[in-house]
This record gives sequence, structure tokens and C-alpha cells, in this order.
Amino acid sequence: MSQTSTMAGASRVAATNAVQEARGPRPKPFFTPRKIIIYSLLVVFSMYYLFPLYVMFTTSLKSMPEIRFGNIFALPVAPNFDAWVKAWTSACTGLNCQGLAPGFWNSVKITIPSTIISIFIAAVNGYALINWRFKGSEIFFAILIFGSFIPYQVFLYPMVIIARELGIFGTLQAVIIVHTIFGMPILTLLFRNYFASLPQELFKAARVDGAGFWRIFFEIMLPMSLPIFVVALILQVTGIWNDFLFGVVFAGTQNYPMTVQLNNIVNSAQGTPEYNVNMAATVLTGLVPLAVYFVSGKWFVRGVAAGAVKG
Amino acid sequence: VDLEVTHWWTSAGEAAAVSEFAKVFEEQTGNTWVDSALAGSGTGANPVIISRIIGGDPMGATQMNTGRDAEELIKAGLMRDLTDVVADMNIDSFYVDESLLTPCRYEGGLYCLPVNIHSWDWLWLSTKAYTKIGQPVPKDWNEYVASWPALEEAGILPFGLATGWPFSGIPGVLMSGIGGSDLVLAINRDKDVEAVRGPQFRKVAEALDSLRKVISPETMVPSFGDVGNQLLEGTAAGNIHGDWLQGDLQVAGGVPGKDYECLPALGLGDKLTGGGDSFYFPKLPEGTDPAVLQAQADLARILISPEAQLKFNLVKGSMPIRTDIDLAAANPCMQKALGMLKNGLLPSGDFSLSSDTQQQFQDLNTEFLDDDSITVDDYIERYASILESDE
Amino acid sequence: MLKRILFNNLPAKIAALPMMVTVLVVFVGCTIWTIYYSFTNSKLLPTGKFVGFDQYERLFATSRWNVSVTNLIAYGAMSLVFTLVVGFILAVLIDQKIRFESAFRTIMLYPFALSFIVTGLVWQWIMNPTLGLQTTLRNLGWTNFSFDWIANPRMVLFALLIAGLWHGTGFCMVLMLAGLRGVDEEIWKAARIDGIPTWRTYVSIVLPMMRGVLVTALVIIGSGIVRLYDLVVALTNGGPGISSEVPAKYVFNYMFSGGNIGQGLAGATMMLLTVVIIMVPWAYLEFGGKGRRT
Amino acid sequence: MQNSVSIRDLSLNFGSVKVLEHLDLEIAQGEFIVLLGPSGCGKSTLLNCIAGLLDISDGQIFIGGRNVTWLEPKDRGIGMVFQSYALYPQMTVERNLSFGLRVAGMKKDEVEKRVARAAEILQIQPLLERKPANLSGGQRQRVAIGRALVRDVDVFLFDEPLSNLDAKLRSDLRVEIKRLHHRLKNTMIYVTHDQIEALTLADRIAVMKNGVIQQLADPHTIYNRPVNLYVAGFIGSPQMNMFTGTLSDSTFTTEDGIVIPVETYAFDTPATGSTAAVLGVRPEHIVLGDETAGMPFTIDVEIEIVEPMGSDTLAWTKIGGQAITFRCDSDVVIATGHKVRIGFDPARGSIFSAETTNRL
Amino acid sequence: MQNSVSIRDLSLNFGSVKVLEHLDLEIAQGEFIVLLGPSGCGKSTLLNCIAGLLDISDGQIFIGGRNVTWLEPKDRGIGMVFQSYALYPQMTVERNLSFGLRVAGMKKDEVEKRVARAAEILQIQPLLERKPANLSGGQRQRVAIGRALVRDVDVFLFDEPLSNLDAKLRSDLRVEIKRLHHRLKNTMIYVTHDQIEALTLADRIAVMKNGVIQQLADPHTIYNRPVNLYVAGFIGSPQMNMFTGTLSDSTFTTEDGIVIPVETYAFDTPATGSTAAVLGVRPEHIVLGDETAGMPFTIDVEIEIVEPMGSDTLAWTKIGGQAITFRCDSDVVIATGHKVRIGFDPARGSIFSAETTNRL
Ligand SMILES: Nc1ncnc2c1ncn2[C@@H]1O[C@H](COP(=O)(O)OP(=O)(O)OP(=O)(O)O)[C@@H](O)[C@H]1O
Ligand SMILES: Nc1ncnc2c1ncn2[C@@H]1O[C@H](COP(=O)(O)OP(=O)(O)OP(=O)(O)O)[C@@H](O)[C@H]1O
Ligand SMILES: [Mg+2]
Ligand SMILES: [Mg+2]
Repeated sequence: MSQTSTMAGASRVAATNAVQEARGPRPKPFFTPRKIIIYSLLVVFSMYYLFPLYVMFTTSLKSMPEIRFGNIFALPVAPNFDAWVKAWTSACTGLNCQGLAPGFWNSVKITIPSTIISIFIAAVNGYALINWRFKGSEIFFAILIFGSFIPYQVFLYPMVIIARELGIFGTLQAVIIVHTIFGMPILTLLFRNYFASLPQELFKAARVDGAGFWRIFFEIMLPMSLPIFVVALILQVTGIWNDFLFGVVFAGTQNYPMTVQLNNIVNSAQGTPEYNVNMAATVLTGLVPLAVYFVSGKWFVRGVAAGAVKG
Repeated sequence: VDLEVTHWWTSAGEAAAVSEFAKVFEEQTGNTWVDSALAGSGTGANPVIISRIIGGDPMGATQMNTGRDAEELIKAGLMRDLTDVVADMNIDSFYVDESLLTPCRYEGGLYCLPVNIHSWDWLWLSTKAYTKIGQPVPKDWNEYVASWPALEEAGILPFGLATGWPFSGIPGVLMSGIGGSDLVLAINRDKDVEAVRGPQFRKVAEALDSLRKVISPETMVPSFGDVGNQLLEGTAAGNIHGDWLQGDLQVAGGVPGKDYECLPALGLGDKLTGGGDSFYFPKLPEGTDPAVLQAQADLARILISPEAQLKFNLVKGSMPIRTDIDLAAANPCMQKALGMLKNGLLPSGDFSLSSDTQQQFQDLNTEFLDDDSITVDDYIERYASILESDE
Repeated sequence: MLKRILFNNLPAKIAALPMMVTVLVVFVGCTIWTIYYSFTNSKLLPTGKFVGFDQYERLFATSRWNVSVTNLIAYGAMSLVFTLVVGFILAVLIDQKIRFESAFRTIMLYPFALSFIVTGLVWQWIMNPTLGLQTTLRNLGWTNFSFDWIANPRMVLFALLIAGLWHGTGFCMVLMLAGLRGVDEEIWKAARIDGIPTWRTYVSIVLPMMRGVLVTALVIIGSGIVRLYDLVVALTNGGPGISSEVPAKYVFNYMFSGGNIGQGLAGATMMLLTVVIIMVPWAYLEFGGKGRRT
Repeated sequence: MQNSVSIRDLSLNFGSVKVLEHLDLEIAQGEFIVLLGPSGCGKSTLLNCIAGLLDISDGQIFIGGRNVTWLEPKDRGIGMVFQSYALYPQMTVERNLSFGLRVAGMKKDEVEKRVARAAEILQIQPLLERKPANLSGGQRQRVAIGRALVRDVDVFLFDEPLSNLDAKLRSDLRVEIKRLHHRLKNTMIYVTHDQIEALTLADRIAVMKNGVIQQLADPHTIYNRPVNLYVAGFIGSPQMNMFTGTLSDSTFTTEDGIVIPVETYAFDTPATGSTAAVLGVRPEHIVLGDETAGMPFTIDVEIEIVEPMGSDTLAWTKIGGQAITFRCDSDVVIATGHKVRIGFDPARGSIFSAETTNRL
Repeated sequence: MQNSVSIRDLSLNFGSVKVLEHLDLEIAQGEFIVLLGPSGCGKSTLLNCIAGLLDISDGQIFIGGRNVTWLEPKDRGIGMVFQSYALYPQMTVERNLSFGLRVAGMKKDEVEKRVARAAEILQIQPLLERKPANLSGGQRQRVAIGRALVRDVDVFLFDEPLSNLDAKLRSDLRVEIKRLHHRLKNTMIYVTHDQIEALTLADRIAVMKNGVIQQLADPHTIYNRPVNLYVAGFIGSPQMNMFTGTLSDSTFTTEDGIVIPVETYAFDTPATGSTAAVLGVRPEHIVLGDETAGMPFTIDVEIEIVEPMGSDTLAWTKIGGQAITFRCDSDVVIATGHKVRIGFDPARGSIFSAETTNRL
């Protein structure tokens, strides 16, 4: 209240003086109410977003008694990485006390091929939908988008049967195919919108030059789609990494991803949970997608701007 | 050879118990026990196990919810018939109660083996809490209920409860403790709707009603292990929970009789409702190495062998399925239970009710606990109609 | 000529084969499968007989289902509104030529990288009345402080909302920011000359111009809401009581642990129907309207 | 002699929208044809049909005597230059030029030879290693032309190749394209909506409207003897002045009753009786002051607006109620409000039937 | 009389990039000033400074005698029209016009009166209920002007308002803007890079380059007496022909040794000794054939390229090694390869010092 009145006073003074003497840039006070509001809002929101991360980290560094009797705001009294070590190397699921480590490598094994293949197929779809339209292609696309609204559970059962009939149930292929299928709607939408925003004339020029479907795709379109690739990459890496359902159902025992291990550690149905280990495991599992975002967040924003806006 | 075994025994104590099985299996047969544990019990693990069996990627053996669910898998020819495997063991002779095996039988075949007996029917009481209010520790449910006002006055939680599934067993415990064996048999075995509408069941419903009045979501803790701590600290006075709570109490340093009391069947009845964890052995695909099939058979026999039973149940804190095992090492609570076991077992719901019905009962109980606008009468009526629709 | 029609564009058709197969087999085939079996009394395996609308009758007589639907509508409406509003406000704040823009942006976006399971766990931990924020603040002296939404049937949806918004608003913000940055600079200049206050320009001029972004955001948020499952399971598991149940959870429970596929699929079909009812007008506007625009 | 490109009865629909209908066009070897028309009239569509980038609905297309109706673009013997240049942004200029050749699997030294020749013709040798992003607008345009050049084809198609450039560059490149045509002597089909480009470049201009060719003739004829009102109005900037009125015998009477003698006019169709007609006179054919001496029609008017354009001056005035423009030398001093005498010879104008809009 | 807009010692930097430096400009009440220059020279920047949309680095701006340097755009008494129209797309035309007034809290009937007046002036009454998407380019432009009009301001700022339109519409709207200026008599500041617009509209043109005003004068002076080589080359299309060579006494000798007598030229700076210089002659001042009689300089040349433009014809040829263009009437028959005699009077040309590039 007093803030605003002094501001108003200041500008009145400025206004009277301004008549003859105004010269150069408009004077800008360091604190304007506008700036104060903007930054305080930003800080409040940031606290909301950061608080859980803080809780995760600090809790994972505390000992169990400290967790039970202390408060969740407090910094750890004697921070140690025991819980992390335990979560990574020795937390047990049934008889396996190998921690998250094997799951980590399984997740890598699932994520890399799934990401590559799903992005590739979606990119080809988007390209075909925009540049090589054929009768009915738009209808397929509409159904695809519509399909993205259907809860996964609806498909789970028949998909298991399909996978069984194909003889790939419980293999890496199965989980890769499933990720490709369920990543298809949103990725295809992204690529389609992006390719639609590229000049059609480039495509025509390449056709006159005699290049065919794949040649144009690989030599002309792909090199131009870096921004949208980054978006797709980030979405897929994080999505597939975070996936639990498909991994546990389709991947087969040998390939259980890290999230399954996390679930096992955290949801061990009985007994007193070790919250510090849980939190450490949680942070460890989230580390890869977090790293992806922290490293390439800027690209993500740019890519979204390039692709998604023309929805 | 490798034999994959799936189960949802993921906590520390359970895992230790499983490893006893594994050890015996590996020592005796020279095979490898490939352990696939899945957390989340019925809701988390069951779908995965079922989908793997349906999906044609079956494991060598698996823990599974007993009951009518498995029946369909059996019907579909996906489970191995164990009749021949255990033919020479004369299993009927040593199983504690033949009712345990009933759900495993289907059209003359034997498809699963219960490996332990668990009972929900325990009321756990905190010595410390009753010391605080200067009353003796109750001897049965009725005394316990009578002590609630004093507890509340002293700021002690009469009934500690964890969020989620721990509540699901309580109505059944009340039914057998308060309703008595006949009611349980009438409902769980005979599906007698009239019994539900009868006076005995009403008493059960009223007990549940009074219980919900002292439970508030606000005071719930995240896991039942935390309730154990509450009991030991004396911040909560009592809790109904399965026998596995004991393991946690012991780990936390509680001594039965001193720090806590246990009342089987709420101190009222003389029989426990029992259920067991069972193992199934899915049919392996055509062309599987005969050695694996042999390992499967070996495992089936080992699971119910006296040696494995003794080691497993001591660690797990559950009761063995065999009558011919000496459990002198068991603690006082367990001894009480073993005593009651001689009277036979009452069938728990999952023996004869479909899991669909069980799911509906659970939904109903959850809703009743939470929503005070559902009266006892409503409860009875809905309970009856669910039972009626069970096929 | 026929040959020409068939082989015209052949590589494109081959390349689009995975998509066509997916659409036909998975999205169409499995949907038909689902609808078909929702009319049977299948239990654990899809083997039941045809029973007409029995499963649906039971579905609508089940209070858990009805509560689930009500919850989804309430949560969905709030989530949609708040995600869009908060996303827009954040985007506007970020758009003010602030310092440390990319730091703020990253802070808002990173929750999107975490799974719902993790989101649920952390917030459950924070909001748990006996362990989290409430106890902590009480121990610090605010004995009357109360934050028990997660345990309070009337507030639990808001608890879900807090976690849901934490996870999703960052992404919405990025979309909106892209939209804001796409608005012609001259519009801003024109508004300044007209003397229109900044907030008014955002609300009355810029926001209505971001139709494309809004549609994209709506599709993404909407599909997330209909699918809402993991978060509920991890945060409240439907509780207290059944006060935070959602349809997807009902479907999943009955299909897999309840051993009543018919019932589960009936629920799934109802969800599908809802989506159709919502999507068809949108699809009509989006695709059908194109003819008129050009 | 065989025609280079011949289009017979071409039709094209987008769904139910008919863009081109029964269109015929014969283009001789080495001819420079410009397709001129307003936006949306179907120029690009026609060009894309010739290139094979659009599937036609009906008709046939022959290039160099071959029926190419169903051939792929690359097999039609055409090269194409696009409005937005459409250079492949991630490739160097050299790679841009050679892409098509490499796709066709041509030998490496032959590719090099062709690229070198095109680079020499277009004088872009120093740019070969650059990426398109590092080129100026004019340079990009040249590379785009080069891409057609290396393909060594008989027919060049241009789709508004200059419209993204500024005026100065546009007029420079116009001359370059003309020089290129003089040198290569290929057939060129050039789409534009800029009439100056059309007039300066074309051997023949096809003026299009709504997918129909209105007039196909050399620039001089198009400009001076437009076949209908549409062509007359579309060509010429500032626009031709149009008087509506009645034509009877050898006089034209405007709506305001002003009589203009038209004996000197050479009618295509002998005039009979009295018909509603439109008389069009180009601004530069209206003369001022002393020059009006001897003109069949003169009148005194008041100047409304003067637009000095450097080299000449445009003046706006009224004859009767009809606003007209005329052009005069920039040395002539006139200003708003001046009263002047102007006049013209109808022989240099055009007369159209008001009913059919065709030239009389 | 007090100046309407006066800019004193204005500087503007973007970070370390100096876009405008110590710029002064005085604009009289009711004057139509055009800022003309190539892309990136700082025209829009200057306009935005006047409007208050950019914070200046130094200097002062006065509008209507008030120092507005620190005032908000809305308080400066200006209206502005943008290149992209910048209409609010989801509002009707009527709302577009009235939005600013309403936000300012003006009474409803006053708002209506102003909108009605603007709509009447611009003849957009029938469009008031439409959305911008349903307007043609020219109509949108008019609405954009209307938005400035309703604000009832003294100074109108235009930032390339016509550059998104096609040529025909552009020339029509040009005349409309001129009419509007005649009618309203406000001060107008108009940014463009199109010299025809500048020449036809302006009372005075400010030719800019790299943020510096090169010449500020009326169109006739700018065209005929450019102060330096830059202005001479920038104005005029086709471009002025430039001969480089040496000036000594009253003759100009080109690099190729061709001697051009320049006695008739009126020097600004008396020529002394022999200096490197550039002689510029506009294409329309070069005459052909018989007209060369009496010209101080004549020469025989061969025509290289002919560009018929309808109303006139451009011809390209060479004098010595120097390519030159000249314009002749479209009736004159010339073609590539013709040998013709051409000539010009240096009095109508311009001579610049090669060193300072300034007019001599
Ligand atoms: N893919 C399409 N689907 C439907 N209609 C189209 C399509 N492409 C073009 N048209 C329509 O065909 C007509 C002719 O378009 P075309 O691009 O040939 O015009 P143009 O003469 O090249 O115009 P411009 O000068 O603007 O390039 C237009 O009315 C346009 O709306
Ligand atoms: N925000 C900015 N930051 C840095 N430099 C800028 C900015 N805006 C403009 N410039 C630079 O200032 C110079 C002048 O820009 P301005 O937009 O005024 O040019 P202009 O004369 O209007 O050109 P055009 O005809 O293309 O509109 C340019 O070199 C441009 O790169
Ligand atoms: Mg076109
Ligand atoms: Mg500009």
C-alpha cells in the first residue's frame, strides 16, 4: 500500500520535471511494484516446484530414526550416502539383493532401442502424412489421435494375446513394439505438425531432382528436423524410462526395467519401510530423465515452439 | 537347470523365508532357483503373473491368489496337474485341514500346494497404553471395546490403523470372532444370504460400526509397521492385524507378554480363520527341457516337505501346513495359535468366493469405514446382495 | 489405370504400414475386442457368454464406479482449468524479460520428467498428516496447523490436484510460452499505442490468438486426465475410503485382480464412450472445419 | 516444327473444386512463355501439373513430343525454380547443385563438369562451398536456377522466382534471366503475377483468370490490343482509364454525355447500331497542353492529385464523373487545382462491348 | 510556427550496437515526411522511438511542443499503423477501432461517434461487424488506419503499411493515403523502402543509411539533385547510369577515354583542377535517334537487351565498357543488335566526387 503511493508520488515528480528536462532514457527505478510482484510470484512458484525435490534429497541423506522423529524440512544432521549405496547395490527384491543397478542397465537396454524405433516410425508417419498423402491417410491419423485418449488398460489384455500369438511375449521386441505403438499418436502429431511447417517447395524441388520417398526423407527432411527430434527424444526417453506397466508386463523377467525395481523396493507390502532408501531409490530412478531435462531443457522449449504450436 | 519362481514376498523377513525354500531346493536338487519377486501383492503382481501365463511365457512356479481365479487358468489348461507328482506323499494325511486343499482341487486334479497358514484373526494390544490409563490389558474384544473411552480421554488412539490394505482383513476377523464359526461357514462356505440378514451378522456389522467411530483418516499411518511402533510406544492401544505383524514387533524389540499382548480370534472364539499362500505350477510350453519339468516336480515336493516347512515357517512367522512338525521354538503367541489349530480351520473368504465378490466386499467395507452415512442396515443389505450375486 | 491407383505412392503406403497396422489392429481391433467382451460375463479369461447389458447394469449400480466417475469429472474440470490458468500465468511471468529465465523455466519443467509414481510417492510423504508437513509444523509450534487433505474425503481431490499440477503445469507453461512468443510483436506495439494495460492485452488480445496452442494443450491435458491412474495409486490408492477412486483404477482392478474382465471392460467401454462424446465435436471443428477455412 | 510442351484438354480438381478446366496450351521450342494472373488463378497449379508434382484429373501433357502424363517429375526433362528458392538448407551450394545428379547415379566427373559449367554460367563459383543461409537473396536465386541448369533439360519452369526479392534486385535478376534465355535458348515457362516481369521477359504471355487462359499473345499485343476488359484492366500500371457509355456509328458517348469521336479506331468487329460499350485509354496515351493539338478528343479538366514518380508524374483528374489518370513528363509543372487541357486519340485506345466484355 | 515533431540529438543503442546516432529531425505541422532507406538502416527504430515503443539512449523528442521523451506511447498524441496491420484478430472491426477508447474509459456515445466518423472517412461502415480474417488486404489496411484515426491524434506514424500488399492494391491505397492526408492535414511520418511510395507521397523525404539521414528534401530535389552517390543510386528505377572517370575543367573523361563535355552542368562546388569523379545520368534523360540533335554528348551504340514494359521500353547497351540503360517510348522500334545513336545533356545529370561521394 505505502509502496504504491510512494511510487505514484515519484512519478508525479518526474512528470512535472519532465516537461523541459526529460532527456535520454526513461528513468527506471530498481524496484517497481511490477517487478516485485513478478519476482515474488516466481519465487513462490519455484518453492512449490522445488520443495519435493528438496524433500527427496534431504530424506535420502538422513538416517531412519532421524526421519521418524525429525521434521521433513530439516537438513540432515549427518548427511550420508548409505541409503544411496544401499538402494543402488544392495536393496532387496525377494532374494535378489542387487539394488537398482541391474534394473538400470535393463532400462537402458529398453529405452535406447524403443526411443530410436518409435521416433523413427513416427517421423516417417508424419512425413508420409504431410508430403505423400494418400486416400485415407488422414482418417488413419484421426483414429490415431483419438486412440491416444483411450486408457492403456483397455489394450493391455488383447495386446498380451497378440504378443503371444506373435510369439514375442516376454522379450525386448515386445516391449519395443508396445512403446512404439503407444508413443505413435503424440509423436506422429508432433512430426506431422513440424513437417507441415516446412516449406512444401523443398519437397517439390527434391522430387524434380528425382529423389524418392526415402531419399527425400533421409537427405532433405531429417537434417532439417533437429528441433522436433530433440522434443521427441526427450519425451520418449523420459516416458519410456518412467514406464512401469509395459515393462513389467511385456519385457520379460530378464529385462525388468528400473522402475519395477523401484516399485519393489518402495512397495514392499509388509514391514516398516526404509524411507531413506525409498527416497534414494526414487531419486536414482529419476536421475536419468532429470538429467535429460536439465541438459536439454532449452532445446525442448525451442522444439516445442517449432512443432507443437501449429496444432 | 534354472527354475523361475515368482512371488510377492518382497519385504526383508519374507525374503529371508523364501531363501530358506530356495536353499533347500538348490541343495537337494542341484538346480538353480531363479527368483522373480514382484512387489504389490494381489494388485501389483497378480496381473503380471496372470498375463505372463496367458501370454505364453510361464514361470516354473508361482505364488498366486488362491481361489476361483486360478480355476479359470486351470480350466484353460494352463496349470500343471500335480496329482501324480505328490501321489506317493499321501498329502491328505499331514495337511492341517483338508479345507486348505479344497481350492486347489478341480475336477479330480490337484493344481496347487498351500505352503503355510496365515491368519488375520489377531487382536494386538499395547501393554504400555494400558499401563498409562491404569487398567489391566483386556482379555477379549468386549473388554477392549469397553476401555476405549478411557483411552481416548488419555489421548491414546484406541485403534491404530495404517492406510490402504491393512483394513481389508478386519471385517473378516470380526465375523469369525464375534459372529462365530457357524456364521463364517454359513457365509463363506454356504453363501447363505439369510445368515447375513440374521442377528449374528448384525452384531458383526455393529462392531464394525463402533470401530469406524474411533478410526479417523487423520490418524492413519502409512504402513502397518508404523502401527507396530505405535503399539510399542503406547500411542495406540490396539490393532487387528495378521500374524505377520509379529515379525515387525519382534524386529522392533518388542517382547510378547511384556510389551504387547496377542489375542487370537479376538479372545472370543476357539478356531482361527485360515488362509494360506499357495504355489501353482504353470504348464510349461511344448518342448521344454524335461529336466525343467523334473525340477518343477521336485520343487512341488520340497515345498511341502517337513524340512522346508520347518525352516520356512519359523522365519516367516506363519504356521506350517503339516501337523507333524515340532515347533517348540515358536514364541508364546504362535504357541497359542498352534493350540487353536488343533480345532481345525475356518475357511476364509477366498476359498469359495470369487475374487470378483471379494473385491466387491472390500469395496463395500472401505466405503462403509469412510462414509458414516451408510447405516448398519444399508451395510447388511448390500452385503447380502453381493453375496447373492456370487456365482 | 487401376494399377496406377494401387501403386501410386507405393513407398509412402509401405512406410505408413506400421501406422496402418497399429491403427487397425490396436486402436480399432482392440477397441472392438473390448466392446465385444464387455457384453459377456467373462471372468479371469475372455471366455464368457454373451449376457447383454448385465455388466453395464451392475456398473451403474456400483457406488464405487459412480464415485469414480464423479471424481474424474470434478478432478478433470479442476485440473484442466488450473493447469491452463497456472500454465498461462507462469508463461506470462517467464515472458516478462526476467533474469534467470532459463533457470526458472527448468525449475518449473523438471517435475514433468518424473513419473507419476515418483510424484505420488513424494507428495504422499509430504502431505501425510502424521509424518509430513502437518506434523512438522505442529512440532514447530503451530499446533493448530492442519493440512490433512490426503486423509480427508472432502479434500482428497485437492491433494491429488496439488500433485497433478506440480507434475503437469510446467509442460503447459512451455506450450503457452511457445504460443506467447509466436504472437506478432506488432500486436504488442499496437496495444501499447492504444494504451491497453499489459494484463488486459494478455487476456483480451493475446490469449484468444493462441488457439492452436490451447488446442494442443487441451488434447494433451485431456488425454492425461482420462488416463489418470498411476498418480492415484501412488498417492492415495483411492482412499480414504473410496473418495479418490477413478475409472481407470476401477477398470484395472476388476480386470486384473478382481477377476471380472467383463465388468472391467464395461467400465473401459464407458470411458471410451465419454472420450468419443468429447472428441467428436472437437474433431469436427478441427478437421471438418478445414474445408470452410480455405 | 514440333512443339516443346503441349498441354491438351487439361483438367484438375482438388476434391470438388475445379481449378483448371479443359486447358490447352502449345509452347514452341525455345519460347519464353509467361503465365500471368492474379493470386489463386491456378498458375502454380498448372506449372505443377506440367512438372508432374500434381496428379491431373484429365487430359494429356506432352514434353518434347513424348507423352509424359504419367511420368515421374524427374523423367519429364524439366527443371524447376521455386519462389522460396527451396534450396536444401543443410547442403552446400555445390551439393545443392549436384544432388539431383547424384540421385540419378551419374558419374562423379560428369557431375563435377556439369556443376562447374552451371557455376560458370551463373557466376557462382566462389560460393560453391557456402551454405544457403550464408547467401544473399540474389545469390540464392542464382543457385536455384543452377539446380535446374545442371539437369541439362529442355524445359525450365519458374514459379514466381523473383517475388521474394526487393525491387532493385528484382529488376537486375530479370535482366539476368533474360540473358540466360538468350544464351541457353531452352523453352521456359515462367509464372508471375508481376506484369512488368511478364512484359519484359515473355515471348508470349498467357493471361489467366480462374483457371482459364484469357489471352495468349506477345507482350505488345497484350498491352495494346487486349482481347477483353479483364486483360485490359489487369495489364498496365497505373491502370487503363475506362469510360462507360454508348457506342453508335463513329461516336462514343459517355454516361455523362461527353461525346468522343472514334472514327480513327480500328474495329475488330464492325460496329452496328448502338451498343453499350467501354472505352479504355492508357494513362500514357493522354496528352497535355500543346500536344493536344490535332487530337480527335480534347477537354479541359482540373487536377486533383499529383503523384511525382521521379522520371514521370502521374496526375489524377475527372472527365465527367469518371476519375482518370494520366502520365506526363516530370518536367511539366502541374499541381492540385491546376486547370489544364488534355486530349487523346481513340485509335490508341481499346473499345469493349459492355455486355460480352470482349474487344470490338 | 511551432514544429509538430522535433527530434533532438537522438541516439539509440541495442547493447553495444549503435543504431541511431545524434539524429536531428524537425517536422512541421501537417507535413508528410517519408523515411526512406534500405532494410536495416534504422527506419523502424526511429519510428518506434518517436512512438515511445523503444527507450532511447540519449536525446529528446518533442511532439506538439511537449517534451514526450519520457511519456508512455498512449500519452504522446500519436497513432500508428503497422506493416502486418496488427489488428486484434478475434475482435470485430468495430471493437478493433473502439478497444483503445473503451479501455481508456471514454463514454460510450463519444466512442460511437468517433468510430462512426472514422468508418465514414475510410468508407468501412459495411465492414464494422466483420472479423479481420474476413477482410481483404486493403480493407485490413484501412481498419488499421482507422484505429489510429479514432484516437484523434496530431501525428500519424506508418511503418511500411503497404509492403504486404500486391502491386495494384498498393498503388490504389497510396492514392487513398494521399487523399486522407489532404483531408485530415495531420503530420504524417511514413516509413518505407519503396521509392515510388516515397516520391509520390512525401512532402519531404529523409533518405537514411546506417542510421544517418543522408538527405532531407522534397521529392523533386531528391530525384534530380541527390546530394551524394548513395542517394543518387538509391533513388530511381532503373538505376541512374554511373560513369566513373576524371573531371578536369569542363570535360569529363570516362575510364575508357570517352570525353563528355560538361560545360552545361551547374556545379554546386566550383571544380578546380582534375579530380576523380562520377557522372550520373538517369535512363529517361538519355535520348535516341533524331532527338540527339543538339545534345552536348552523343555516341553510337549497339542494343544488347530490350525490355518492353508496356508504356515504355528499356534498352540496355554499353558506352565504352560501362553498361547503361535508357528508356524510350514504347512506339520506338528497337531490338537486340540494333545500332542506334544516343545522347544526353550533362546538365540534367549529377556529378559526384569519387573521393567524398558528395555532389559537386
Ligand atoms: N491442395 C489444395 N487443395 C485445395 N485447393 C487448392 C490446393 N492448392 C491450391 N488450391 C486452390 O487452387 C487455386 C489455384 O491455386 P494456385 O496455387 O495455382 O494459385 P496461383 O495462381 O499460383 O496463386 P499465387 O499467385 O498466389 O501463387 C486456388 O484457389 C487455391 O485455393
Ligand atoms: N531488438 C534489437 N536488438 C538488436 N538489434 C536490433 C534490434 N532491433 C533492430 N536491431 C537492429 O537495428 C537495425 C535497424 O533495424 P530497423 O528494424 O530499424 O531497420 P529498418 O530500417 O526498419 O529495416 P526494414 O526495412 O527491414 O524494416 C538493424 O540492423 C537491426 O539488426
Ligand atoms: Mg502460386
Ligand atoms: Mg522496419
